[in-house]
Amino acid sequence: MKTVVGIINLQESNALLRELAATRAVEALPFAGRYRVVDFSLSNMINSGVNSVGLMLPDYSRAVLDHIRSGKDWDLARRRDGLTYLPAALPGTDSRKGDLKDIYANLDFAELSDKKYVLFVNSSFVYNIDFQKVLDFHKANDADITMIYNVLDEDKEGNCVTIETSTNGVVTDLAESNGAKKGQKSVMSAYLMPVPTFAYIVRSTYERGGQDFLLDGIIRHAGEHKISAYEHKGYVARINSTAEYYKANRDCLKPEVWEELFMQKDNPISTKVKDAVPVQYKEAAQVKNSLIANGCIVHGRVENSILFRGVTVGKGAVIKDSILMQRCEIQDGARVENVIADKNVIITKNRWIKGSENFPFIVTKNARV
Amino acid sequence: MKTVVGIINLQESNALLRELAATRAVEALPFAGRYRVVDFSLSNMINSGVNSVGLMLPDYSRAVLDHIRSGKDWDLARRRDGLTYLPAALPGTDSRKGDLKDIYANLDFAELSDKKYVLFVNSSFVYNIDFQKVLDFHKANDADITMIYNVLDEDKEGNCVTIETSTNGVVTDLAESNGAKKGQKSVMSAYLMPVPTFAYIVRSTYERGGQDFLLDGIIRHAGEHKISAYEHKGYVARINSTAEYYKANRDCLKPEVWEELFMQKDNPISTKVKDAVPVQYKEAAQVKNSLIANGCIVHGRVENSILFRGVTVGKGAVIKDSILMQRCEIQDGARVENVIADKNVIITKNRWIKGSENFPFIVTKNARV
Amino acid sequence: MRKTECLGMILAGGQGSRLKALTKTVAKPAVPFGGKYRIIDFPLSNCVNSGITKVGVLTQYKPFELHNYLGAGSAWDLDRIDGGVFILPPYAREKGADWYRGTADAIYQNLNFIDLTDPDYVLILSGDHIYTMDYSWMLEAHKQNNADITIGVFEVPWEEAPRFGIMVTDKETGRITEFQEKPKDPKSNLASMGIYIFSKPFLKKYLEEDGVNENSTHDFGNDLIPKMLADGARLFSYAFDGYWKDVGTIESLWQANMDLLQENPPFELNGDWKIYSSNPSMPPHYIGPDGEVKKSMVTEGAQIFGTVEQSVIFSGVKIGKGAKVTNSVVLPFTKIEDGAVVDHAILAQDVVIKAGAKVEGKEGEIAVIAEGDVVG
Amino acid sequence: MRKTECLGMILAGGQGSRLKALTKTVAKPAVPFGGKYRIIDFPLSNCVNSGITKVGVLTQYKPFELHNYLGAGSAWDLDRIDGGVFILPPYAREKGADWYRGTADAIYQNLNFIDLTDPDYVLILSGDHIYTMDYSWMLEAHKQNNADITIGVFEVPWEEAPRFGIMVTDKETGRITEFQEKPKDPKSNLASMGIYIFSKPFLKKYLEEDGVNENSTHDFGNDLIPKMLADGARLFSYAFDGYWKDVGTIESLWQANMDLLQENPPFELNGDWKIYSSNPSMPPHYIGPDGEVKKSMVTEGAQIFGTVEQSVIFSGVKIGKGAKVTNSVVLPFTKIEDGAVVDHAILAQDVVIKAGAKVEGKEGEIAVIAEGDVVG
Repeated sequence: MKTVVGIINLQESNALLRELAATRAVEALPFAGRYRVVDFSLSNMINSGVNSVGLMLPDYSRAVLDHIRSGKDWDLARRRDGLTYLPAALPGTDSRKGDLKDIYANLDFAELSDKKYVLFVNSSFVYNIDFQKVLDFHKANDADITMIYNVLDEDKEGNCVTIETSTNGVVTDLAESNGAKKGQKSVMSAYLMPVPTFAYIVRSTYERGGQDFLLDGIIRHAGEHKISAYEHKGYVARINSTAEYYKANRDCLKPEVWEELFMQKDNPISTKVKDAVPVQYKEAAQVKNSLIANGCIVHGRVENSILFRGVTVGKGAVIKDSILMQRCEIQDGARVENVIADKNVIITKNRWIKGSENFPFIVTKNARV
Repeated sequence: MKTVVGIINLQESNALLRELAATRAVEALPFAGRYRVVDFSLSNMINSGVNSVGLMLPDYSRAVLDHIRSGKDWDLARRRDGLTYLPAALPGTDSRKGDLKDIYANLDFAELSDKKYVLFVNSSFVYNIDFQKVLDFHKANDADITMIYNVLDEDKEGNCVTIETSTNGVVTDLAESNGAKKGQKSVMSAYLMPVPTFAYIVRSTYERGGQDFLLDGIIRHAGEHKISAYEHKGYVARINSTAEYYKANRDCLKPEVWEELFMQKDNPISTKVKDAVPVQYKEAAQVKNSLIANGCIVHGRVENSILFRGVTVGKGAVIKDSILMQRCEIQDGARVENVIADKNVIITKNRWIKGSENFPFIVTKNARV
Repeated sequence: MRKTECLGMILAGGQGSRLKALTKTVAKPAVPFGGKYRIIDFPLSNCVNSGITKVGVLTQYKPFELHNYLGAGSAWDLDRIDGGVFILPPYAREKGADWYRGTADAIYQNLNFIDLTDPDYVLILSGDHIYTMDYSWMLEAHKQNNADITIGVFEVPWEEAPRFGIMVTDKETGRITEFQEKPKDPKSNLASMGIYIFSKPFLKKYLEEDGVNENSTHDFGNDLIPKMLADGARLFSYAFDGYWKDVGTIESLWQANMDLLQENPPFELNGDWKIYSSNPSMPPHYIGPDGEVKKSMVTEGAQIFGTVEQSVIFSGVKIGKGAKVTNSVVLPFTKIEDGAVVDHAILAQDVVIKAGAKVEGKEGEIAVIAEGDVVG
Repeated sequence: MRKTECLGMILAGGQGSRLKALTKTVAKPAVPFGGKYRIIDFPLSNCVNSGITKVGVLTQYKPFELHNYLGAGSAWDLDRIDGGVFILPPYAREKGADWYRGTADAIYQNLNFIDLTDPDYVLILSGDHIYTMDYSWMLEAHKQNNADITIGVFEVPWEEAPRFGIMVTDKETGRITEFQEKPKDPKSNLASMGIYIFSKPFLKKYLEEDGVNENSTHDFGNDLIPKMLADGARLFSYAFDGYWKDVGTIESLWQANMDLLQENPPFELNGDWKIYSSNPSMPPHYIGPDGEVKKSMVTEGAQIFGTVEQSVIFSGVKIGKGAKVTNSVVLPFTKIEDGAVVDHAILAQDVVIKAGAKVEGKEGEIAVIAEGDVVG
């Protein structure tokens, strides 16, 4: 993979995640108790041996910059290669929407690298993959472009790009639609292609008024290229809506998903290192089927939930089917069910709050309930 | 200085430096053969013992991000404290000009720190200072705000903020004017004050429509505070125009300035570390009164000039009174006088170019002459 | 290097033979403690939190894992341009090579390092005590007393005093008048904590004398302190009254772990006085549908399907269905299979307790399973 | 740790007694070279550039400055999460403590480290040679030959062959048929470069035998290679034809520095094959109004008011007005005052040559001034 330069696009739309992602990029969303969504893209790259990674910064970049810093925690703080930040095109220079103008503005990053291939990924997917296999597949198929997909194990809502392939893995149809059915092949927004192909697509599409890399750059010109599709058979979650976010987090409560995502010895998911003490379980603690991050103190009951760093659960408090982000405080006797609480939320004594399975109740940052 | 949080403002106007600073912040301008202007602010902070530094990013942030990364080269990559990037307020949320909206957007950085004082500096000044002395002075004077100034050793053009002080160092008058005379006290855009004072000035000024920290925040309300002024007696250069940039670079050719700025054992100016081989002087090399950075290869003549990393000077080539940035190539027999050449400029064989003392000829990045 | 006010020197060369099963592959200071820490995290974090940013770590016994753990010191914010952690193993010189012959000799052999950092004071610490302490106050006292050496002391019950080095002091001033090494008949109950602040020229003088003295055992307690007292030097005590534990034996190491599990622990891992540690990339721990965890500490990467009570569980530990772990300390990546029972035990790293097997110790006789062993 | 294909081990414990004046405070691999480098930068950079990212550095003699220089390896891009530089000094075990008794013993004592990194191949290097070499090609040859050990060899003039360890090889295949240590009557002019690639199980087997053999001097050249040949193992040579210099003597060190100053140097410091090095924060060097510099290398932080010709000038060096430095190597922070003359010399660090003083050697008799000395 030394011949591959990675680009991670953090410029995705976050319209469907408004409450959680209003002032941070989707990729900076906390996930599974201690991670952020972008950790998966970064870790997948480095675990696969991609040593040079460009990060296209979102509009709200402070959380991402603060999380990633030099990239040291992902082994990307290097003298040669390593991490490069690619800020968005200056506002005002171009009023077009879409990610293409930002890719265009940073095209020199890929072109001036000494690499042969670009691996371009959008980062709002959660999965653990070895991209080396994708490169091998790409070469074996002699493809112009290889895209990664998974077969849906249930129906999806929202924008989906689905493909059809011939038996040898060549893409025969490629379409964007609203929603997709179980069993369809859904594109995971990760593309591998030679640098000149990437540069040609970006440049020719942008200079003819295109706005979106996938729609305008690839789908509209699919006929010009030999596009292969690589199936990722493991766990995949897409985080495009609050419901998807809620579900993906709770999927991590399945031991097989937890192990596949996080406990692969050669493919660990790295994240920003923080000091936090081990979890302290007190006398009356009762915890079932939950993920608990360091720094928590648990006096009460926790079930089917995910607790991020530094959450405290008071005496007699009950947490069920909920996600509590960093430093939430659930005071004595409070009860919380089907809730997503953002950072630093305080649920005061004996207070009860409850959402429903598909519409979790969202408590915004720093709120005191 | 453990009680001080530093903020470095990279949001200054660069109107007067158009050719060199069109696509990078003034603070990212290469300086004195291997530095960038921002290195002085960062190094002064860390040498003085300021361990927590916020960096207000400019619009064109890629060069700055790439230069500073984690802050490791300035000893600012820490677990506790260290470097924090403060991106600009989102465009669109506020159409006001000036730096105040960005300071306001990042005010939590200072307020949530556990420090007592803010040291707020604009970074387009070159000097080597121990801020500990400023803090001692501030306390001894029991001031609300302490600003740092120097006494001009010659007339200045362009916007200047000058002050008058009583014998005990209290500011009695504070005014912005176009140009200032030798002997006047000129503010160096560095301010020390308690965090609450800083927060009060920023918040009250911004919320009443103010745009500029110095003009609207401090000058307009000077009467409300006891403002002290600390004189910095060493070398100071302000970089607000191409002429000032040219002069400040050439000042470094004076051994006493070179030693004061760069060779103080306890106050070294740090910069991004790069690998470059020692300079190779060949048979016919003739070099006088010049600063030559590593990675250069010199066959020809160099006088009163500054060569950045990786410049090559061909056989019979002559460089006089010029500043050549990274990787310029002056081919055999070429002649260059009173020139500022940006990165990667190539002056082809036997070509002559010449500017004048006050209006150096500027060759833009990647040009081939 | 720039001038240093106070240089820290941590003696981390000890084999820890009384912790045998836990020091098969690592030096004592690298033994894991408290769910995610190692013993040396405590003196190191104390140094950093006290503002001491140059620290020499003197190693000798199986130092590889310790060296690797310390790395450049970034976990403790000690990867500094001018400062940080300096690893000081024994070394060869023009005239031969010596192992460290005692605590004082270890420092003596590194006088060139001390000169290089040019400190006014040298703080000497052991790498095998669990406590949180602000050395800057002790340094302040040292300066105020105009002392040659200040020794940290800790009040122990009178009946335990015969197990310690005891300082007899002037009650008013704290000046040390007599030193009794493990006295049958103690005149005081102030035990030395093995924490010394020396004024540097004074230290250098005594070390240079001791270094060439063939009758010396080169130990601070045995040789140097008695000599300093005899010479009438200014020795002062500095009393510490927080939590302090020498974890040199299996029982005391176990007890110190259990102390963390009290409803109100005798010292805070969670407070402002941060204990820094190297953090692996591990997911939050998972507690299964039938898991039960009480009065315990559990860290990232663990998976618990059974019952845990009054225990400290390190990262990567897996506890199977129906397994029961009580009053125990389980070090990283150890597996306790379904239905196994572990009580009053310390299980080292990478141990496997097979399904249904039992490891049962009792208070005063803690069971220990050595690294990599398989039981049952 | 993850599995490693090829682990690098650099023998950096040598005192370098023939470089005496330059190794008063540092081990030979830490001796400065070429204006800003230290000797060990070459094998380390070769490793990194060859894709070898786990490297053990075996130290013994005065290792402090070397340890400090290496740090976490960030200068060589070796501060990696899974990999990097591992410093391996001698250490104590349960059963006592041994210094490294020879090159093979040093590796033998670190077999536990080698097992931990789990490599297929082990590359063993010296820390005192100047050269740039892509070890990945040599590894390729090792695999193709299905060799047990591959030894880097270098063609020397026949008259010099008696000074080296000489490999007699089969011309077709490169297989080594005989080894002659400093032979009076060499059968070949292929000298061993002290670069070995071993298949790991093979290395381990021979080291374990040699480690307990009391008649062995525990040296690869003296003991292991003859034994392997006698046993009929598959030893292959790998011929290197670039620039290679053993800088073990003052003359050869001086010569290697001078080699850099040729109009077309025999090897490139400036090319794609980067030599990494720790970079201090120093401004570009300054050449004064009357300075004259020709056929020389000068690095950052130097100030030159006098004349420099055919010399290598390190950082922080100051050369006064009218001073003349020719055919010399001047190490960091040395001051040459006004009017002084230095010719055919190596001046160590922090030397002062007083105004008007002279230090003059000649070819074959290079003058050397030791660290910190003042002349005149």
